[in-house]
Amino acid sequence: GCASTQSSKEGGTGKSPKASKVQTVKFGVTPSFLFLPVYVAQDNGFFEKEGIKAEFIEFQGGAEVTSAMLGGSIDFGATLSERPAVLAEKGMAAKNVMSLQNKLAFTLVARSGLDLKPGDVKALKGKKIGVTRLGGGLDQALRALLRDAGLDPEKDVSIVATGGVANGVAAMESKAVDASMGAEPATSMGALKGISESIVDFRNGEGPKSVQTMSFPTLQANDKYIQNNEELTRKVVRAIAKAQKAMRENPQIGVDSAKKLFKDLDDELLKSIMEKEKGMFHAAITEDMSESIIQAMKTSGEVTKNLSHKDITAVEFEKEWKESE
Amino acid sequence: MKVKISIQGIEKKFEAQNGVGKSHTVLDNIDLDIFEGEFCSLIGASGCGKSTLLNIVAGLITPSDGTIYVDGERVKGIHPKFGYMFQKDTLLPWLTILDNVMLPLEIQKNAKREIALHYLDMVGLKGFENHFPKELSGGMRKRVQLARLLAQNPEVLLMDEPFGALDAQTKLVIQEEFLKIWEKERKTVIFVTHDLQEAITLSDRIVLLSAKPGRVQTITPVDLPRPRMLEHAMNNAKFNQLFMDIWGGLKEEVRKSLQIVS
Amino acid sequence: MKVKISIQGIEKKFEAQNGVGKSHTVLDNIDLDIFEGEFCSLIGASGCGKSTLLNIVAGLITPSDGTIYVDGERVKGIHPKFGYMFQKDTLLPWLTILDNVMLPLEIQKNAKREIALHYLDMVGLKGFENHFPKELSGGMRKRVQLARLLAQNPEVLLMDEPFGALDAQTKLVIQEEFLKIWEKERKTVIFVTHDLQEAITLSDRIVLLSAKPGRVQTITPVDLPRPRMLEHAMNNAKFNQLFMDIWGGLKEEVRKSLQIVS
Amino acid sequence: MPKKEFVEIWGLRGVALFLIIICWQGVLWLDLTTEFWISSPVSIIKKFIEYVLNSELWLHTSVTMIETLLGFIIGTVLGVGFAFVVYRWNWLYVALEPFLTAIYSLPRVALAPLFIMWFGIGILSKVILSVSIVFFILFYNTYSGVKSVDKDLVNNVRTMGGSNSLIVRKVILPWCIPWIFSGMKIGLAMSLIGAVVGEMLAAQHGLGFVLARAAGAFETTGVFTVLLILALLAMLLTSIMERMEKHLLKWRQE
Amino acid sequence: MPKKEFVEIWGLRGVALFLIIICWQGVLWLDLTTEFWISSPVSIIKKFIEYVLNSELWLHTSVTMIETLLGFIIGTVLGVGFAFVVYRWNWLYVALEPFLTAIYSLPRVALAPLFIMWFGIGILSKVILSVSIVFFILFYNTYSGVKSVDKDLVNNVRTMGGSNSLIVRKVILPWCIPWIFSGMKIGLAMSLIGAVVGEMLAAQHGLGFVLARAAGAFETTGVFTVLLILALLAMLLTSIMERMEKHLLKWRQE
Ligand SMILES: Nc1ncnc2c1ncn2[C@@H]1O[C@H](COP(=O)(O)OP(=O)(O)OP(=O)(O)O)[C@@H](O)[C@H]1O
Ligand SMILES: Nc1ncnc2c1ncn2[C@@H]1O[C@H](COP(=O)(O)OP(=O)(O)OP(=O)(O)O)[C@@H](O)[C@H]1O
Ligand SMILES: [Mg+2]
Ligand SMILES: [Mg+2]
Repeated sequence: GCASTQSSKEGGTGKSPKASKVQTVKFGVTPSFLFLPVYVAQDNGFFEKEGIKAEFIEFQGGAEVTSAMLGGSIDFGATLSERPAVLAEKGMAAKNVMSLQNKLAFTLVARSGLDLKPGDVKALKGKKIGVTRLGGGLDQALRALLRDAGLDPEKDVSIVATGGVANGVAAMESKAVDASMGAEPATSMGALKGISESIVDFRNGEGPKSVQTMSFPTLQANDKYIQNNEELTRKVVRAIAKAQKAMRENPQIGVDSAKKLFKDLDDELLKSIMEKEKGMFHAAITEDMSESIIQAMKTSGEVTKNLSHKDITAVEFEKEWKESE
Repeated sequence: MKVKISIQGIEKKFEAQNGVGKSHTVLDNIDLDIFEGEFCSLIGASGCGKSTLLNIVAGLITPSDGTIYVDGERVKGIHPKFGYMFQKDTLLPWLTILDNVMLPLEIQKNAKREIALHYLDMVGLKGFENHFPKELSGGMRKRVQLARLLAQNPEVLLMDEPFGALDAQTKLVIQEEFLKIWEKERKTVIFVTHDLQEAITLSDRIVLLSAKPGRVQTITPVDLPRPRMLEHAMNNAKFNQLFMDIWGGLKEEVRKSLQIVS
Repeated sequence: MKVKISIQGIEKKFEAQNGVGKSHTVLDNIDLDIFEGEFCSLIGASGCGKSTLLNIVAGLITPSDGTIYVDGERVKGIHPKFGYMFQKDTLLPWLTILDNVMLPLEIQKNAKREIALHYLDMVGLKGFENHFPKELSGGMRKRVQLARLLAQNPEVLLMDEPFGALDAQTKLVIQEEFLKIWEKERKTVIFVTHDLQEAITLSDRIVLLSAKPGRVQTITPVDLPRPRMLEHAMNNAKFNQLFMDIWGGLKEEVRKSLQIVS
Repeated sequence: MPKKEFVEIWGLRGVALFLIIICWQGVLWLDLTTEFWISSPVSIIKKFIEYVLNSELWLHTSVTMIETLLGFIIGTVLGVGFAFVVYRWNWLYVALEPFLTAIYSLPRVALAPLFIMWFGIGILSKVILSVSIVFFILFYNTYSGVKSVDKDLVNNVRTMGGSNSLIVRKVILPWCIPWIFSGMKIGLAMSLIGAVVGEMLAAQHGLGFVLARAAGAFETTGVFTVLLILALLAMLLTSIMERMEKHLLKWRQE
Repeated sequence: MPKKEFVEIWGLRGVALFLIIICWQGVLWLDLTTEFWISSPVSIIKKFIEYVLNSELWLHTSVTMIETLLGFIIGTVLGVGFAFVVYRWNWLYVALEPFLTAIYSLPRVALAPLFIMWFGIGILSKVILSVSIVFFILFYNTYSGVKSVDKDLVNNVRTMGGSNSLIVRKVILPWCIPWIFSGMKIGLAMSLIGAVVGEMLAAQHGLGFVLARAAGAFETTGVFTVLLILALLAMLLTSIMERMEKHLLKWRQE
C-alpha cells in the first residue's frame, strides 16, 4: 500500500547504478559496537575502493533507524535482525542485506553486590532486569533467555526500560535494577567499574543456541531500494564484508575504529572486547539463522504470518557475503 | 437649528455580577437632542451616569434600549466623526508625549509635528515632548489628553471632565484657550463637568441628570453673550441667577443620590 | 504649638531619561513646619510639585537633598503613622469595595465590618459593598479611597486632591462630613487641592508653591472661626479677601508655569 | 454559560474535529501514506475502547497522572514562590540569573544517567524531571508579572502599614494571577511531556512506558492511542485550570 | 550600568560560580561519587579548551545555533501572530482551543518517526521540532497578555479612527511586550532543548549529536563539556534578549 510514498522518497537518495562517479550512500546507525564493521569499512577505505562515499547518520535508537530507512531518509539501516520480520507483519517490505556480527552480541549482567554465579539465570527470579528499550530485539532475547531458564518473564521478574546505554549502568549503580541486558561498551564498562558482573555472555557461546541467533546486528534496506540499486547494494555489501574479514584477521583495526567512535574508552578495554567478538564478523545469514529469528518472533507473538528465509533476507547477495570468509 | 446628535429612549441596565451585587438601571429613558455647533454640558451627581451616557454616544457601550442618531442616521458602534476625551487617563504609556499627540494625526495620515507641538504649547507643555506619561503630573497628563483631542480635530467633541484635575488658575487659562478655538470653529461639544461655574461659563445649554436612575431632570439654556470672556461672564448678573437655579436642582439630586433624608 | 512634621531643605531633581528629556529640578529647598493638629493645604500650578512633595513626606520618593523630621525624629522611608490618599486611583481592582475599605483594618488586626460600612455609608456608597472597583464611576472610586483612608485612621493624613473628581454638591456634602470628623479628632492633615475655595474653607494655613522649581512662595493663615459651616465660611467677608489675595499669587505662578509672557 | 453560546462553541469544535478526522482518513484513502505511519481514526478508536476496558491501562494512566500532577504542583509552587522571594531579595536574582538560565536550558535527557542514579527509575525521577521544567516556566512568568506590578498599588498598601507578606498576598499575587495561569497552561503540558519522556527513557509503569513499548514494536495504532489518552488528560486538566482562572479573574472588566 | 553596580553584580555571580565549583569538587573529594558519573570542573575546563581549539566543534555549534535560532524566531513570530489573529477572530480560538492543548501536550519524541519521515534528518526536522514547542509558549503568553489589555486604551485609539492593525501595532503589541519577552525567555531554552534532542534522536551534525555519542561512550566529561557550551549559548542569547527588553520597556516606571 505504501509503495507510492517509498518510491517518491527514494528518488532523492537512490542514485542510478550506472553512474561511474562516486556514489553517496547514507547509513543510519546507533553508535555502538554492534555495528562496528560499517565504521571499519569506512575508516579503512573499503567503501572508497568501491566508489562509495559513505555518510553516517546517528540515531538514538534502532526504531528510529528503521523509520528513517522506510521513510527513505537513509539508504541502509544498521539494526537488529528481527526487524524485517516485524515489518513484514505490518505490511512493510525490508530485508537483511548482510549480517554484521552473526551472533547475539549482548550480555546479561547482574549487579556486583548480588553475587550471582555466571550462568545462573534462574537466580534472577523476583528481580528487576533492565533493558534499554522495550519491544525490540534485545527485549525479546531477554525474554527468550528467561523462558529457557524456566522463568515466566511476565510474572517471575519485572522487566524495566532504562533507556540509553549509560542509563542501565547507572540504574545498577543506584540499585534501581538488579540486572541488565545490553551491548558493548556498557557491559564491559560496568564490569570495569566494579558495578556489574557477567551472567550470560552469548559471545562466548554461553546461553541456549536458539537465543544466540534470534537477534543479531545486520545491515538492512527496504525492498524497493534494493531493487532499484542492486549494483550499489552489492558494492556496499562487498565493502563491509571485506572489512569484516580484515577485522577478524587484525582485530587492531577494529580497535582503531572503536577508538575514533569512543574517544575516552580505555585501549585495553577495547582490545578485550575485540578479542571476544572477532569471531563473529561474518556476513552470511544462513537459513538456520533466519529460521531462528522467525521462530522467536512467533513465540513472542510479534509475528503471525508464515515467513521464510527469503522473505527477510536478501539472499541474492550470497556471493558478496563470501568476501568476508 | 439642525439636530446633530439625537439620543432617543436610551436605557442602560448593569447586570448583577458575581451573584452578590444587584442589577441596577443607570440610565432610564434618556431623550436629548444636541444641535449642530452647540456646546452642551452634562452635569449631575457623582455616579449618576454621565460617563455611561457619553460612552453610549461614543458607541463604546451598547445601551440596553434606545437609539443614537447622528445627522439623522441611526448609528451603532464607534462613529468616525466623534472624538472622545476619557475621564480616565488614557495616554499610551509607551509613547512619548509628542508621539501620543501625534497618534490621531498619524491615523489621519497627516503626521505633522507642528500641529502636535502647537497644541502642546497651547496647554503649557512646551519642553515635555520627549517625556513619557509616567514622568508627568496628573494635571499635565490631562492636558496632554486635551492636546491629543484637539490635534485629532473631530467633528464632534465628547469631553468627560477634561479640566477636572487642573488647579483653578491653569483651568481658567486653558478654558479660555479652548473657548477661543471653539468659538472660531463652532463644533458640536458634549461636555461633562462637575464644576457648575465651568458649565455656565462655557455652555449653550446645561443638562442636569438626575440620579438613580439617571434621567434628564432639567435643561437650562445659558444666554450669555458670545464671544465670552470668562471673568466677565462670571461677573454677569445672569451668571449668579443661573448658578443659583441649577445649584438648587443639583443639590436636590445629590441629596437623593447620597440618601440624605433630612 | 508642637511641630509634627518638619520639612527641611528638601530638593528633588529628576534625571533626564532616555537621553532626550532634560533633567529638571522639581522641588528646590523646601522648608516647612506642619504643626500638630493642623490642617495645612498645599496649592500651586499644575505640575509644580505638590504630589512629589507629598510622596517625599510619605517616604515613597527619596529626595535628592534635605530631611523630613516627624515628632523631632529624622525619618527615612515609609512612616507607620501616616495615611496617604493618592491622587491616582489606587483601589485594588480584585477586592470588592468593602474588602478594599477593610484592608487597612485587617492590617491593624481590627477587621470590623461595621467600621468599613460606616465610612462607606458616610461617602454615600451604601449598597455598593459587593461591587468591584471597575463597576464604579470615577467619583465613586475616589470616595471609596477616602473611606479607606478614614477607616485606616492614621495619626497624620496626607491627601492628594481627595475631592477633585466630585461634582460641586457631592463635594460639599463630603467636605462637611470630613470636616466634622476632623474638628472632633484634630489630626494633622496635609491637603493638596486645586480648588482655592476648598483650601480656604477647610484649612488653618495655605501654602502656595511656586512653579519651576517648586519653592514655598507664600504661607497664608486662615483665621476663620471653627467649627466652620462651609456655606457660612464662604459668605464670610474674610473669605473673599483671602480668596483674592491667594488668587493673585496663584495667577502669577500659573502664568510663569504656562510661560505666558503677556 | 448561556445555552446558546454553549451550543455554538461545541458546534464549532465538533466541526473542527470532524475536519481533522476527514483529513486524516482522506490521506489514507488517497494512498498518500499508510496506516503503518499514521494509523487511522477508526483503528485508534477501536484500540482506545479496548484500552479503556483494560484495567492495566488505568494503572499506567494513573501513574502518569500522579507524576504529572506532582511535578506540576511542586514546580508551580516553587516557581511562584521563588519569584516572590526574588522580588523581596533582588540581589539573589542578580547573582543567580545566569545560572538559572544555564540550568533551565540543559537538555534533561543528557542527564538521564544522573537522574536515574540519584532518583531511581520510579516515580521520583519523573516528578523531579517535571519539576525541573515547570519551576522555570512559572518562575520566569511570575517574575515578569512581579516586575510589571503597579508600584502605586504596592506603595499605597505599604502606607497602610502592610507587611511584605501581606503585600505579596493581597497585591502581588492577585496582580500576577494572569501571569501565573499562563505559566501554568504552558507548564502543565510540559509537566506531562516531562513525565512521559521520563517514562519512555526508563520506567516500569506509566503511559510513556506503554508508548515506548508500542513504538519499539512499530505498533503505530498503540502509539496514537496513548497520545490520544495524553491529549484527553491535558484537555481535562487545562479546562479545570481555565475555570479556576476565570473565577479568580472575575473582577476584570469584561 | 554604573561601574559600582557592575562590579557588585559580577562579584556576586563570581561568588555563586565559585560555590558551585567548590560543591562539585567537594562531592568528589568526599568520595560521594566519582568522576565517572559527574566528571570534574577541572576536566571539563580542559576539555572545553580542547573543543574550542577544534574547528569541528565550531561546525556542530553553528548547526545547533542555526536550528535553535530558526526554530525560535519562526515559533515566536507565528505564536505572537496567531495570538493577534485570535484576538481579532475570537471564534477561531474558541473552536481550536482543545486541539491546541492536545497538540501542544504531545510528547514530541513519540512522534520522532513521523518527524523523520516528513521532514528528514537534516536541519528542517529540528527546526520544526523547536517551532512546535516555541509556538505554543509564545501563543499562550501573548494571548494572556492580549486578554489583559486595558480596554480603555484600545477604545480611545478606536475613537480616533484607529484601524485594527494600527491598534495591534500601537496598543496591543507594546502592551504585550513583557508577556512576549517572558515567553521568549521560556521559549529560547525550549528551542535549544528541542534542537539538541532532535539531534540526539537522529543527526549527522550538531551539539546533540556530539552529546549522544559522548553519552553512549560513557564520556562524562564530554557530555558535561557540551552541556557547558549549551549553557553558555543560552546565557548569551538570553542576555541579548534582556537588553532588548530593557530598551523596549524604558517607558516603565522604575
Ligand atoms: N461596568 C459596570 N458594571 C456595573 N455598574 C457600572 C459599570 N459601569 C458603571 N456602572 C454604574 O453606573 C453608574 C454610573 O456610572 P458613571 O461612570 O456613568 O457615573 P458618572 O456620572 O460619570 O460619575 P462621576 O461623576 O463620578 O464620574 C454608577 O452607579 C456605577 O456604579
Ligand atoms: N518620575 C518622574 N520623572 C520625571 N519627572 C517627574 C516624575 N514625576 C514627576 N515629575 C515631574 O515633577 C513635576 C511635578 O510633578 P507633581 O506630580 O508633583 O505635580 P503636581 O503639583 O502634583 O501637579 P498636579 O496638580 O498636576 O497633580 C512635573 O513637572 C513632572 O513632570
Ligand atoms: Mg464619570
Ligand atoms: Mg499631583
